[in-house]
Amino acid sequence: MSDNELVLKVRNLKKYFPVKQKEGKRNKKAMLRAVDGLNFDVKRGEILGFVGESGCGKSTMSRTILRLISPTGGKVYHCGEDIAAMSDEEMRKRRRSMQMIFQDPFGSINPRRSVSETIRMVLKIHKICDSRAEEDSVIRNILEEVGLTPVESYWDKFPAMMSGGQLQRVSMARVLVLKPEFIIADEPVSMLDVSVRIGILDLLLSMREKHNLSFIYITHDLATARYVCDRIAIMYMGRIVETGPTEEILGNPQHPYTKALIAAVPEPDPTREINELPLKDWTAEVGGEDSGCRFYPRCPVGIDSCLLKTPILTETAEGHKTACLSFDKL
Amino acid sequence: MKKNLPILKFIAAALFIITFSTTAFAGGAQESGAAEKTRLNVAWTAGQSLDSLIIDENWQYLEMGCTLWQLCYDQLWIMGDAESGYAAQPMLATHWDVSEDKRTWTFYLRDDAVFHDGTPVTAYDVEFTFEYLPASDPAWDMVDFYYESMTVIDDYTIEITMVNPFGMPYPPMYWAPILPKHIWEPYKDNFKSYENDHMLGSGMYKIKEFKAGQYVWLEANEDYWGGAPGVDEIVFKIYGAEDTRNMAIQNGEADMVGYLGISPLTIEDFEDVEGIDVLISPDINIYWLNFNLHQKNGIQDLEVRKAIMHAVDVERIIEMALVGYGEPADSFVYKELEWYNDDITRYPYDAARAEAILDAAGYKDTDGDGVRNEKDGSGNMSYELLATADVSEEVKAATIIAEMLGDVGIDVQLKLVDTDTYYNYLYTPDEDYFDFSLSTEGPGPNGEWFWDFCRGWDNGGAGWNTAYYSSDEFDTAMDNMMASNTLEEKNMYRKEMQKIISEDIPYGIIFRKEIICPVNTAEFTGYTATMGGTSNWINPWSFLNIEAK
Amino acid sequence: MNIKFVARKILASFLTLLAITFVNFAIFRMVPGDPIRMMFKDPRVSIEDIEAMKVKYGLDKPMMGQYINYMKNLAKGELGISFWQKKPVGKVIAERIPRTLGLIGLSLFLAVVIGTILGAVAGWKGGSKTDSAIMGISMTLYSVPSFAFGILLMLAFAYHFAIFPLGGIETPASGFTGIRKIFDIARHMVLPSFSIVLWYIGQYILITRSSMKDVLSQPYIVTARAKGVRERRILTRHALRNAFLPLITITGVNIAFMTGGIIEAETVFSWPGLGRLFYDAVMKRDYPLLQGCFLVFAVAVVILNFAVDLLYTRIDPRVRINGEAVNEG
Amino acid sequence: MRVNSYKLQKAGDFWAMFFSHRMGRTGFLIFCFFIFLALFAPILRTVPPEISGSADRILTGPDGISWLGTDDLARDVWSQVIFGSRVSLIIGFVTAIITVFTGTLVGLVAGFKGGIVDEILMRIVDFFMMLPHLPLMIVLAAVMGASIWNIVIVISIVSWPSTARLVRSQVLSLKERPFVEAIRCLGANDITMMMSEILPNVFPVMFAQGVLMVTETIYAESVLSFLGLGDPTTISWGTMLHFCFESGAMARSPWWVFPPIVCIVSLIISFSFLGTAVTDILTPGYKEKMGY
Repeated sequence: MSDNELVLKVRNLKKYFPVKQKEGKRNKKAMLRAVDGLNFDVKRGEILGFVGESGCGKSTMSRTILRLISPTGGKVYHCGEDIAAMSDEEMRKRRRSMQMIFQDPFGSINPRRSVSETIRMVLKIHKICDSRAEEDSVIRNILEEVGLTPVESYWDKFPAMMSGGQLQRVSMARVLVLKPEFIIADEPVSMLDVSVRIGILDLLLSMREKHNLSFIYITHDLATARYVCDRIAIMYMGRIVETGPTEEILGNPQHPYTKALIAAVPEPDPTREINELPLKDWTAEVGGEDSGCRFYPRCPVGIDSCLLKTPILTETAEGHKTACLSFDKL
Repeated sequence: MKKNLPILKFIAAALFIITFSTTAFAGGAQESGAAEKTRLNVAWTAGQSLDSLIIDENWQYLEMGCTLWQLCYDQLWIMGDAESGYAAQPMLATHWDVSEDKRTWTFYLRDDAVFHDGTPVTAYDVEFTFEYLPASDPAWDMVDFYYESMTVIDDYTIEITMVNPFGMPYPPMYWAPILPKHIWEPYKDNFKSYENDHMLGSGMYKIKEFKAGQYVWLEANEDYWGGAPGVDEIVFKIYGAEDTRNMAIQNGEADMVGYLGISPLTIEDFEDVEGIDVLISPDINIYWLNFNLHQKNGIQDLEVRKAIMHAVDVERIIEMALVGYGEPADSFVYKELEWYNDDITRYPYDAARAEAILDAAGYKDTDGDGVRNEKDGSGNMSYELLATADVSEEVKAATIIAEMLGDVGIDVQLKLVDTDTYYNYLYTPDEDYFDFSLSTEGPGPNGEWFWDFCRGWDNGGAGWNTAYYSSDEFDTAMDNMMASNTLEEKNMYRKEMQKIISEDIPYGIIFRKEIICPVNTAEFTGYTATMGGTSNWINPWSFLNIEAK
Repeated sequence: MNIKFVARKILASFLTLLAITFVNFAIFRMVPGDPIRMMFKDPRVSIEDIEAMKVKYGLDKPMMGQYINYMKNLAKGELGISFWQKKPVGKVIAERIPRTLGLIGLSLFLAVVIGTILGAVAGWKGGSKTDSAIMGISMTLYSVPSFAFGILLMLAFAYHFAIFPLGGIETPASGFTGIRKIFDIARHMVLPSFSIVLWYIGQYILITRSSMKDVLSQPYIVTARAKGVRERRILTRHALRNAFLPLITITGVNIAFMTGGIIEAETVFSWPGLGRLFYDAVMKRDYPLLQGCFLVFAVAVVILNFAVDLLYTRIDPRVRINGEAVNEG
Repeated sequence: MRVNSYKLQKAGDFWAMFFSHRMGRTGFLIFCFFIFLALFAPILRTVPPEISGSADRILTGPDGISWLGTDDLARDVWSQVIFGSRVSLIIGFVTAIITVFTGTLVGLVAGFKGGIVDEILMRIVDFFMMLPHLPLMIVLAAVMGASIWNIVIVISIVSWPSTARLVRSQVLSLKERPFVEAIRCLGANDITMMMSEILPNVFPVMFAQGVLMVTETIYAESVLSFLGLGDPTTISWGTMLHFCFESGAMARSPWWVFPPIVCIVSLIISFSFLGTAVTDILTPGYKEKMGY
């Protein structure tokens, strides 16, 4: 596969945060390994889902990829170019093609700007249009595209007067107006009413169809991931523990953590027996050891060597990789 | 609220008890403690107060300094009051002789004078004083002390030879405290290194207690050679502001005010007060417009100065700024004195004439903005009038002068600064901080030092000469006056000098205030009003003559 | 108490002091005109005398040298010689400090006590008529300049009713000793301290009221009420204690502000303290003295701020979170 | 002060809440009264305030000719009061603008840039806040000389740090808000982010600070004038007081001393009221409590 087909290539991406930790009477400096050695590719037109509990490093990963925060180590290539090597100004321009939709539609839109002004602001930042009339027509088109119709009734509305679903459409509009190649959608529906979620997801999918966009779709919710994703990566404490095509992962999970996640999805059928995997109760400790499996303290099937050896992703089926030393024992 | 009320009540009650009990206690104590002695309370404002007894220029320039040392020390002779025609009066010196050339003066001291510690006052103390006091730092510097040699003839006789012929009608060596040699000897090279806490002299009063910024408590020197004074104690009290000081007089907390008297605006407040009389005397200070001839503008032009003098309505200044308590003046010499020249050039108020002079001299309003332009058309006649912001009357006078000059087309910007900055600017006319200023000084009847104001800069006159004035004619007249040794000759030159100044107008003399002093006449008599008020630097007489009724 | 925290505070205070000395040094080099010439009242002073004086005061050296000199003298506790009083500045100031401290102490005590009580009442009775009355009064008091209070008090109680003296710290030439002297001084203190108190009281009322209201809306007060704790106990045990915290901070922050009231009151009532000295030094353009007074004010503010910081950590457990284990919070 | 900008989307809401706030209304009325005086000063009184009158009208009490009496140069006190309101308001506003501008700039840069820039700027701010204000003002005024613009400068030097600190704390919290990150992600540069995203949300703090500064300036000017460090050549309330104290006739001319004090006090009160009202309205929960 040529680099051109790969919209995003992430290699050994790391982001550590320094934290203070108590040890007896003294403070010890330690590192919180929020993202710890990620490797993955995103193909053109593909939607890659990242699934994991909150705090597993999904959001840090997305911010690191977009260089909103700088990585501790590793490389991010966008269309074959290393974004870490770019100057601030180059990066600013590059943002036109790498975008993000945020989780909180209420907070991520400036409350002081109306819908049209919110989008116009983006046009102005990148100097996309030459005249105000042109801006108006671009804004009108994009609003129609994201389904905020009739456009006039939304034109002058302020964020506080709109619902979460509508705001998320505004968010999408202001991203799409830049005609990006690649978008990270960071839990775009988690704060919305269940009733409007499907609409947003459908919009996402139709955008993919229309513009051949690539997405990273971040969620903690397997159901929405299944609905939109081509491939899924399961994250646990900054590492990918299992990755593969969506149906393969959900239908044939290998990693104990994935199994736990799937088991935890509530079933609408009350009569059905819940196939629960007993995870140990454990509070994550920041820092931790360099080697060994991070899931070990909670793992129901862990073996001694899990403590010593860091599991690496190993292909178990076509495109299906798992990072577990004991998966074949299950 | 219910729970808190008692606390509030308690606080209120406590405060009430504290304040009123202290009031009653302290107030009552004061009366019983001080009843037997007669005490004269003199009220000063903080700005005039002496806050250290260290001998320095504050004894010469601060009003309270001038007054205080005259009470604690004796001088060789002092100037008489108005009744005596300001004639020299004996003090430590009972009489004096002068040689034919008016240069060698012999003073004969009284033999019954003793310092507060009992040591007799001798000619050696006088010699010591005049040798080291003018050399102290900064110098106690007066024309009176420019002597060539001093010889102590015996314990009570001293002969002093002056550099220039001196006097007529006054002897030299005026206005300096005679210091006890045995106390000051160790500090003779630096008088300021001695704290002088007791002001030990031979004067009529002794320091009982001195509190900087609060009060000075003087008690009578019972052993004074002239007999004990008429009151047992004098207390100089210091008040924060003029208003407070005035209230103190009205309340009976104080019996007279210091030096400068009260503002004429407040005179009505004292008129109806029982037991208070208001004494009014002509001021020792003379006010003038000080033209900076160093400025390269119209001020340099005599015609402009003439016009300005014509444009200033002195009567109105007196009416407005002094509420009528003042009189016009036209010379550095007081009208009362023999050598006042009646035949000088005067510039009566005449706005039309002022405008005519300016028009004729070519200062016309060429750009039509209502302000005249300089002769060469280089801009408006816009001048800065410097005045001190600290004296209300002077601010008002300057304001009115600016208004009046505005009426004849000269724009005047007031530059009101604090006194120290004012003098700093004034005494450096070559640095051009001002165009003209409202200035004042008090020459006193024995005002020989005053002519230095006009001594040309090129002729060694820098210093007092604040007008940057230079006239060979004047300098010659002044030298002649200094060298001459008869009163007639001196007076001839003095009149000539007045005439020259009135024609050249480096200084446009305009008015003289009146000093208003409210005094407690119910309990005391003997207040002596002279030129400059009931007490000032030439007049310690009130304190010497005061008596309890 | 956390040693590191204290050490950092000490270092910060020290650096501030250093910067203050520099500002203090620099401001007085900006003086227009020639301060040495101003020292000489006699204009005939010769150039040589001026130069000699410059050498004496070290003003002939370059700026940096002057600053080093200044710091050296400061380290020795020498603040120069007052132009006006001709005494060492340190000595002049030292004499005034206790008088000012007395006045500040009394005023602050009264202001805090009365202000806190009224403020607490207003906050407790939030929205009531009592509240609005106290609020209105305090905002008005807060808006009146301290010197205006001084003048009004003086006109009323020293002039018209003549209950209190017109000014000063004691009856001049009274010769009082012992208890009489103390009462005499107390009597002189009443009006100046009240002119300060009236002004500060407004501030303290406003602060206590708002922090009281803040505290009252906190969940733990609601909980306490729900549990049926008696109102008085809520007020004294829960509300007041926590409402005091911002009061201490504000006192700390406002210490810098407090010097103002002192200068005004001491000037109106010619209280011979540091404020009056400062005012006189300004009026007489006595730069060494002015410099010395300013330094004393600044140092006092830094030290008091430091003290308040320490006090605050003692009282508010949250500040100690980095220090020792917090169990009582 | 906590300010919640969510509640400020509609100007109309704000003003409606403002006018229903009793203090806001009162303060605004007093303020308007003074603005009216300042604007129409020449019409309200035809006597120019700086021209002296005739000698027989020196220090006369209020009468038909001079509604508030005359001063020691027979100048009309009423016209001085109304013309003085111009000077007082102008220096108040100019100082407020200077301090708020400087303070906001410093606070914005410090809060936004963070790191060493923040550290340095905040140490400077701390230092200035640590200096005793009135003594510093007095010293500066004494050193710089008496002029109305020097007073503006002096007060500005002393007052900007508190604004800087408040703005910085606002910026720090705003910086963490998602919409700021979002706009950065959309490609905005630092200047755009500061100016178009953060600054508008700091306006309420700036406004409140500006109001405070106006009052502090008027107050400080009166104190400096009282201490004899005001500008004696410009008529303001402070210089009126100054002349009154200097004349020595304060005790016998209440009509001269009270009007400027009353004006100073009521203008400060009006601004305190305005400030309190704005603070109340911007406090989270106020809107809900009042039922908007």
